[in-house]
Amino acid sequence: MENVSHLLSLITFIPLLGAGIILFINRECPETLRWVTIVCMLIDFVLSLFVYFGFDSSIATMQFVERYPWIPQWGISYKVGIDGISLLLLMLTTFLGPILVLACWKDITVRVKEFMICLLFLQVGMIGVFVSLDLFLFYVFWEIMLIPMYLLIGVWGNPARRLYAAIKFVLYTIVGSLLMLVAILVLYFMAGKSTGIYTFDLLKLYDFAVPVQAQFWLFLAFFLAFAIKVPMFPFHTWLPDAHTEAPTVGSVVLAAVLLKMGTYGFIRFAIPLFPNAAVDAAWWVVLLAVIGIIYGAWVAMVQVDMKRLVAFSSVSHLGFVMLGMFALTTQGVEGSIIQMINHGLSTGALFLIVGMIYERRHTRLISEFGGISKVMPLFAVFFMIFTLSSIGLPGLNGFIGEFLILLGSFAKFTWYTVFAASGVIFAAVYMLWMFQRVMFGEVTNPKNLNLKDIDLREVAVLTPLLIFVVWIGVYPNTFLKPMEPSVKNFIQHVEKKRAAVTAMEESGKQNLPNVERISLVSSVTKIRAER
Amino acid sequence: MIELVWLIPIFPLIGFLINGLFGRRFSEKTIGWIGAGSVGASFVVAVSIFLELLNMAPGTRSIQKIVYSWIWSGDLNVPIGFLVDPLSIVMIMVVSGVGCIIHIYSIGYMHGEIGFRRYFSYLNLFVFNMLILVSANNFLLMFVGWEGVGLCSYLLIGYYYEKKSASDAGKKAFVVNRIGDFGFLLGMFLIFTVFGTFNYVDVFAAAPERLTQGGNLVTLITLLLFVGATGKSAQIPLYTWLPDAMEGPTPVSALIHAATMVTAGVYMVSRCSVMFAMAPVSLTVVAIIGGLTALFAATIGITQFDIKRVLAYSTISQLGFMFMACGVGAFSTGIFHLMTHAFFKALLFMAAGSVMHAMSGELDMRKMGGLRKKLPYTHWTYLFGTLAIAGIFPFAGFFSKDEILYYALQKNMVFWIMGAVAAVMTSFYMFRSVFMTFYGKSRVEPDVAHHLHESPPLMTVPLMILAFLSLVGGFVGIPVIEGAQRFSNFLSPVFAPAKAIIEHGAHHAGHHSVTAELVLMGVSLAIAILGLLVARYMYITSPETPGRIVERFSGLHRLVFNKYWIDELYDFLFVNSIVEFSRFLWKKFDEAVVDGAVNGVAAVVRTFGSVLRLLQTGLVKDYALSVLVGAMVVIGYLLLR
Amino acid sequence: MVTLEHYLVLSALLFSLGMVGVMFRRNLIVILMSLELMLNAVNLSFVAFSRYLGSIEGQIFVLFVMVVAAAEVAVGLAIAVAVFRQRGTININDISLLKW
Amino acid sequence: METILFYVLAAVTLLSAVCVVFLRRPLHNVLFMILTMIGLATLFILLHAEFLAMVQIIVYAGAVMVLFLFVIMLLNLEEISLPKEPRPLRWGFGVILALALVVVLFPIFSHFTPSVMGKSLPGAVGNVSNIELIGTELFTTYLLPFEVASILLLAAIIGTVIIGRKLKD
Repeated sequence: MENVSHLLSLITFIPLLGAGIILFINRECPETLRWVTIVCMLIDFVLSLFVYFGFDSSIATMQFVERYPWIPQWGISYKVGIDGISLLLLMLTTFLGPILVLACWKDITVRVKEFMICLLFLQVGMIGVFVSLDLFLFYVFWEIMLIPMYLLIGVWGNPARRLYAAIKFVLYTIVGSLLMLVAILVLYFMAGKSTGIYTFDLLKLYDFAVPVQAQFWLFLAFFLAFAIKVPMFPFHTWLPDAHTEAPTVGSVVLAAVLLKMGTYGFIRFAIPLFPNAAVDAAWWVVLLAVIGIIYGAWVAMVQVDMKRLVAFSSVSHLGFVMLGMFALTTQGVEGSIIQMINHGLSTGALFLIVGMIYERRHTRLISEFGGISKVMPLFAVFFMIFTLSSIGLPGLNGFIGEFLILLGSFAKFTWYTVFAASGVIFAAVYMLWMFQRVMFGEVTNPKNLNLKDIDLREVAVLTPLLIFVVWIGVYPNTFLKPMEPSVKNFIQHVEKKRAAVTAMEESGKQNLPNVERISLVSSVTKIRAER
Repeated sequence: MIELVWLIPIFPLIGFLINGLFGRRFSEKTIGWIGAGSVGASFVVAVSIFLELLNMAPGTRSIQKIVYSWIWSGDLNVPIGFLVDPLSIVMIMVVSGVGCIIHIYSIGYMHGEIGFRRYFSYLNLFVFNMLILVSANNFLLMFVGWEGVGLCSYLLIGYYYEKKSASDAGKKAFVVNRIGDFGFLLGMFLIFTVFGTFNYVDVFAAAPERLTQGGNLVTLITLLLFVGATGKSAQIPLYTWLPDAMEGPTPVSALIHAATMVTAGVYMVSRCSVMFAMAPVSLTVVAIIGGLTALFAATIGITQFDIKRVLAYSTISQLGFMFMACGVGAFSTGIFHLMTHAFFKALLFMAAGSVMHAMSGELDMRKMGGLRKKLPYTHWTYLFGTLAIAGIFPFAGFFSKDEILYYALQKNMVFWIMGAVAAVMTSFYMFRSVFMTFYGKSRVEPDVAHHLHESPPLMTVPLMILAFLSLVGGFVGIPVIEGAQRFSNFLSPVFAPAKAIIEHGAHHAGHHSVTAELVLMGVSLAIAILGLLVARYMYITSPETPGRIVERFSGLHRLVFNKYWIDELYDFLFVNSIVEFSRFLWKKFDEAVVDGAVNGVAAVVRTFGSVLRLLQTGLVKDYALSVLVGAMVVIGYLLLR
Repeated sequence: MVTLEHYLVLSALLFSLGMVGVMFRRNLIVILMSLELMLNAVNLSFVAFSRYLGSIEGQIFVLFVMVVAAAEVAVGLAIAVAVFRQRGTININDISLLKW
Repeated sequence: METILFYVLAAVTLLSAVCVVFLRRPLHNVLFMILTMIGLATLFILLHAEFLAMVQIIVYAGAVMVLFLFVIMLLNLEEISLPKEPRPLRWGFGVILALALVVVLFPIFSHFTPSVMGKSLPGAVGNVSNIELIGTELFTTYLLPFEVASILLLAAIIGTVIIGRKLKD
């Protein structure tokens, strides 16, 4: 069953190959650089289409699995594979690849070579995170993705506070991920000590029953790492800075894919590995999520900078995702996965749109604009549709995600869902208020008079996103069907393991006087002694 | 033909796509006729389905047509499906019929506007969403139409987007509707948790045994749904958006804010009649709110001078009547009044539109007067509309409003009083508007006066059609003569379960004597004429009396004229406080506290760093000393171990 | 008669004298010289041990120590010359640029 | 007789070492350093390490001290004799430090080589001469370190040349 197809490894490392090719291309001709990158991204996308159509959506187990021993002594293997949950996220990443390159065709003119290499490395990191099934491999890709993002914000951001924003972004993420690394190691040794085999393989670790007391701390560490990435309420302050200072493409990739790392991390690692802690901690996680929804919406309302507004709106949207996920009902989890895709599409598109205006007027202050829809009618149509999609208007994609999430979580957390649903109102308020101040009214500012409407390239960038926004809205089953078995399996696994651990705890209490304190050092020495 | 029910919404959608995508190349005429044609086509399909339905046995008149399964996640399976039953077919006919007439009217009215194409594509999109709303077979699809209609009203109100007031009004309408939809959404979640499905047929069939009669769960569901209805149909708490919605072009007000969208709330309440019947508490709440709104809006209507604002408040008040009808359990009467109201209110708005056209945009009644001679057709059609809405005998309004008062009386005296007072005020302010615009001496400025012209036939013909309908409309539901209640008989199978629950609940069966009914018809006719006479006295015979009354009750007048300062109250209570609080949240909390904490940690690390920096003095001697001390320590440790 | 302790005491004394020289003299050249002194003290103990243990390795090590000492002095003095030429002073406390 | 010779030589070496450290003028320091070197060479002879004594005198006294003299003359450090040591107290601290060092060093020696302690000077090691022994040992077991030493010296030479050369400004 394993090593049958090498598609996933190909998809992950083709951008790396592209980066290699780019190294040899002369710096002076950016056109060829861009063409090589976009071709490489397109190949990636085509391959991922093969994966999508080859994906058997009736079984819940991992597919396209590849497993090669990497560092056998420590049980680290290069293991990749996808199931219903990560399939869509993988498609989103590969789908956005070419769009990103097309979007920054004219935007990036300085140091094009390094930019393209950063973009390709970012792509490798992101795809790697979504496909890896080995905790160690996951952590490697998780760190790989940081550096290019830092460079994207730090080098090509707007010169005002880009360094502050870049460093803040990196530090925030690294603090979280270091805690996660510690948790991974503790889990690794704990599993090794009790089952005898030391391995980072995710599926084996799924079966290992972590004692409840330890589970809480490990979950907390994983929670912090992913909550920073999501970003959830108290850890979100890096997002507005990172977005306002990043170049257009940078903030699109940041919003569309990087934020999904956090939520994907929860659904793949944090909840299944520590189900007891996840379910016990569900109430305050959801509390933070709901606070995030309302807080994000309210603060977005009073922003003066368009990008910061959209950044805070993604805090609010991802609060929904977390609410749906921790409800642990089929609708809730499926809604959260679909909402991840929707957020990627609509917020990514919104950032592209803000980028387009920024390209023309070099400012993002809402007060600078007014009456743009008369000057740029086609642009107004696109902007309107994506605003409506991000408000969650039925018939477009936002509604499907939000409705499923609210429906799924209503049974479990009734009052939380009521407050979360009020977030839908505020979403309409801040988006429409911004849309009105930018697009409607007279053309007050003379500079806005002669803005030219969006050209063919920009239309080519936005139309694919538009197609999917409408497709998910009108016929979401194409996306809901593949994830159905995996989501059911995910929920059953969490229930089954939770029951198993609680049962073990009860029986454990009778005979073992106390759970022997597993000290890290002693187990490390034991390994060395073994070898 | 019923199989092709999905054609009804598809036609306007096709119209929208054609006008929206390729409209740039078409001339105004073609765009107009594509728009009107598509709505007309769905009207024709609707009528043919209506006829087919007629010759089916009354009991079996409820067919569902599933197109495809829209959302399928876990045990939730929401199909795109249409329900054809008497209630939905009536609504479809009203929407597409009046819609088609309004489309034809707006070809003439919008002639020469720059955004002609955009206007017609939005109008078609609106009719598409409205048809989805009324013909859906499950709550979720209705919610899709519900929000789609909200979106189109946002787009159409904000049609003149250069004007800030227009885009503000559009935004306000959307947000207030959204607040209503919030309640509707919560109601739907409750329904799903209780029933596990959204389909009407299954939900209403399972309602009696799943929900306890009069229990707080069913009351909660129905109240939440009613919150959605108040948002959409502009009842007491959430009505503030409708008067501002007059910023949009007049045909828009005619279609959306008179005939179709605002009636969505009444349709939803009557569709869920079974659940409402099971929750008497919410029924009374509906009736009370309906009555209060009718009364409250009528009082404001009296003092307004802008002709469209008068009609807007009259719409709110008439909707109040419809809700009161539903509240007292007379759902079919509510729908009947809805239909007749659609006819004459659309007529009134369009007539006001042609007056505005003639007066080149002037809306203030104080600058009008004596237009009778210049605008004969508009005058007569407007008069027909006013007679209908006031409830004068042969006109449609008389029958529907009288029926509502009749059932209100049966239910409770208070409702009848509220209805009667509101009826008096309705006829007063309607006739006031007629006399101020068409009769009396002309107060028109000279330059406006000289090019006063009657509207082209393209506008006056629709007016005449609607005038005829508002005359004939009432005969469908003549109360007294046996068998003449064709309208409510037609609707009875839909409301039979609800009526059964109410009868079962209500301890005394209403004595249905013919004489009482005749007396009541006389009383309501008298009410209407009373309003007419007072208006005639005030504005024809002695025009200065309104001035004197205003001085004597100046305080009261100012209060009512400024719409009880409700808008300002809402802004102060909700809008500004939330905006201020979020500004505080952003500036103080987000930047100071959270960011402060992060930067604080960085500062602490920096201070530690500078302390450590002092160790590096740069002098070789110190380094040598530290080497020596280190060596000594190591040796000491080795020795003493 | 002369035992190993005598030599060891002498080399310890010499070594500590060298250490004092390095620690407290401010002239770079003298520091280098006292460094040399310390190295010689070590040589002395090497030879003493090789003598008493009867094996020749000690003396060979002395040779290598000398190699190192010579190299070290050469480079040290070159630095001293360069520093003097650059900064005009040989006082060790003035040469304290290498700090943050 | 031998012990007397040892004490005399030890005293001479110690005194000159003290002068090297404590005298103010660098010239005196160099001269006394040469005296210490010679003292040590004699001690080596006492310990039957004749070859080392010769090498000590040639390399240390001859080359290294001459280098010091050369540098002192080159930089004519005489005129800029450094100001008087500011705080005599530091010298006191220095002496205490020295004694502490001796106290610490002594037990180490005894700890590691108990067998040898306290025995008197053994006789001469066989009839093979000292230099022959060193030669055979050096070029057999210690060949690699010997080669490495040569590379070290090469590096030192290059380093000195580069550091010392005059900047072409």
